Amino acid sequence: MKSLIALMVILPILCGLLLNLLHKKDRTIKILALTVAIILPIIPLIASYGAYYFGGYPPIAENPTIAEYLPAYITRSYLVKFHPAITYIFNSAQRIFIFILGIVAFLAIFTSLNEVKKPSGVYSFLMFMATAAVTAIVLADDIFNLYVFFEIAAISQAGIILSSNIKGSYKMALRYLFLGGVAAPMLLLGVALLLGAIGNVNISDMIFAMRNGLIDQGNPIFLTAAGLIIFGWLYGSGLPPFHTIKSGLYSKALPHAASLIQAFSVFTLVALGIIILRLFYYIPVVRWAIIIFSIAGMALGISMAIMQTDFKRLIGFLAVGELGYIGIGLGLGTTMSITAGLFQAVNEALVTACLFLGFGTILYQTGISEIDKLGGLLKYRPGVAGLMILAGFIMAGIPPFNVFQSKLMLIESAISAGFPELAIIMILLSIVTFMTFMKAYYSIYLKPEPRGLEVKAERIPSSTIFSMIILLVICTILGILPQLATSQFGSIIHGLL
Amino acid sequence: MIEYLIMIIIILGAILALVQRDLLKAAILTGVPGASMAFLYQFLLAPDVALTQAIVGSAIIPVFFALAVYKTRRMEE
Amino acid sequence: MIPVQLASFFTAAALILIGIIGVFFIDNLIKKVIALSFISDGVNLFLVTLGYKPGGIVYIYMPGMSSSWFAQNASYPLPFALVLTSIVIGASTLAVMLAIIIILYHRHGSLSSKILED
Amino acid sequence: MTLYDAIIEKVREIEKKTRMEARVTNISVSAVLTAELTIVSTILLVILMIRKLDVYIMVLFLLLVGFMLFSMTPIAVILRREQTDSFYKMIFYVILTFGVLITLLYWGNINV
Repeated sequence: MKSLIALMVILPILCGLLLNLLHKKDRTIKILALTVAIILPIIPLIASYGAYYFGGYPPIAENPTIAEYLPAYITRSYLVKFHPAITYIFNSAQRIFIFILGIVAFLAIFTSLNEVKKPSGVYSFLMFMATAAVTAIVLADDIFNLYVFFEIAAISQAGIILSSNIKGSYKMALRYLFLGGVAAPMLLLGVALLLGAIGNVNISDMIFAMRNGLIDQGNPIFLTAAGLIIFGWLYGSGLPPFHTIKSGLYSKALPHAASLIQAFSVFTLVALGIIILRLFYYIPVVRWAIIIFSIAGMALGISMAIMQTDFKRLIGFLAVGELGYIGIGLGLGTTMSITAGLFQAVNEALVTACLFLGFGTILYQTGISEIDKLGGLLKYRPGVAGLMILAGFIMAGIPPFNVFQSKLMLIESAISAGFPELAIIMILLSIVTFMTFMKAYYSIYLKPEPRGLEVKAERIPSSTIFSMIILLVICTILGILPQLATSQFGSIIHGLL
Repeated sequence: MIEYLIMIIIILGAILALVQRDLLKAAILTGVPGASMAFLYQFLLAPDVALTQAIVGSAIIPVFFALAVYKTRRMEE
Repeated sequence: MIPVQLASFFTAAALILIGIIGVFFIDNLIKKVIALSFISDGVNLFLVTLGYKPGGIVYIYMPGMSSSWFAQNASYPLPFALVLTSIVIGASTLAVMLAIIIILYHRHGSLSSKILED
Repeated sequence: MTLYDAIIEKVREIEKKTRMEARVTNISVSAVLTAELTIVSTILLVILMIRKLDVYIMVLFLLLVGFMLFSMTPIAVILRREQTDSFYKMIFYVILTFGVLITLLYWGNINV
């Protein structure tokens, strides 16, 4: 069942291409898109763990027929362990990430099919494409392949923004591409420096060479490469100085697309962050840099969020700010903190998706996004308002939900790692997150209705409500049984420390 | 010897392309570093990259820019 | 005279610097994109220079070469394979950016980066 | 007039100046105040982490930055003015961060 690993990337790309071939057969397209979207989270559940070699070239050590013909000075050297093919590694941690990404992608595509009039356009194609790219980023064990899909994800995200038809979306996409034009070559430069120092692009081989004394670990090239790759990581995940562009990106996307794009940011952050940690764990400055940027992201994102008057922008900044928790978990570098950070990533992707969908319903009802002009919406759909406040509670970390569990783990691990200040910062910022959410919630739902506010659509598409309920149910399950997720991260951390 | 000359042409071409006020000239001048870089790749023992770069860098990218200039305006305001 | 490889590294660094300075200081959007293309060109040149072997041969195995001699003298082809992909990605990103710029020009009637300010 | 009143007064003044079009409500003032306190306390707490290097440097930094923060209030409004959708500001901070990151990591020691 190893070929299922490649299928996780290939299937969404194929489906995206096929959707546009079937133009004008809307019913068929909807059925096809939904089927593939349902299959996306199912594949990682049934695929077996292991490594997939593209082109079928395993390392020589695993391939005795080739090894026979090679001279002894090769078969006795380290070369036999190196990976000649592009390698994808699929393990328990990757399984849960791709499962969650698949769930969010399925719900986003399901919601969009009901709201977007023409299902065959570029829109769903780009959503499938970006999903495939981020899946490949999570799976790839090859740093150049990662760069390629990093670029594809950036272009597809810009494309999703372009096709949203919101005022100002073209400008925002252009800004995003410009900044990407600076940041992505720097990531490639970091890859090039690593390639020059080690002579290989496979991450496992690089680590093997660095740990076993084949390469001098103290070479300052590694520090510069780490800096460049961290710069690319900041762009992909939207930590400062890229937090303004990322929050702008969320605010210019349609609600379901925003919920998908934030999942892309979360999983890019996790996948690249783990690769940075695997390669440069022995350099303490790198972990310090990760922590400093994460704190900056949290403080700037959340304090900017509370000052916003546009709720789309508010939730965008909040989503960026919450990413900092994951970064702190990764940067602390203990087993417990990394587990907590990865668990927080899973929770974050789920609950922020739910919040984006929920705030989308307000836009659907009124078409207004300034919170000053809104108010008193509670009486129209009290059920949705209840779901929204539940999502807000989950995001702020109220027990017994999943974010409470992961934030508690993060705080505990910060204290046991000897950084009580970090624990205080995290508690403080959770409180401000809650306050930000309550401010928006009060102004939208509870404040007396301002004069002249007209509610265009009383009905909310049931697909949105269905998606929100599914996300909240998964959040609750993970909150009651956190070991469902936390027990999965052992494999990735074991190879790390 | 000719390698050094090509490197100087690349840098000068890049600077020249960026200081032009006429956008069409700037678009055409991007082809100079692109084509010189194809030659440089040949000297750096990468003939296959040189082929790709010769097509993309000296033909396709300048044409992209020229088309963009044609669809917008020729002089910088 | 400095060796070719070093001079080539300096050229790559100069291209990247020119690109970054251009993106930052140039007002015109199309010229900003030109500057971005120089950044990615510089990185590509850096990668190709990594694979270069002074006094070496092209990495094509001809009959009659002994394999150990070939292994010691051929340039390193892995960076070249990466550059091929990178060139194509750079060109496609460029095309998307130029398309957006054309649309923005038709909406705002200007190519100045002031339209990206609000 | 207490320090609290002084800060509130200043926040209101600057809020009025920066948001001419929108009303200055209690919610917006309290939001700016919260952001202000969040940022100041986060910066001070981050400085506490320097104690891992040297305690005396930390105290020096704490005094210096603490004084600077109090003289610069309200810092949240300045931050909001800097973090807009302006492309010029975005690319300025991106290149600034890039320069700082590379400088620190290039001249940094591998075994700090």
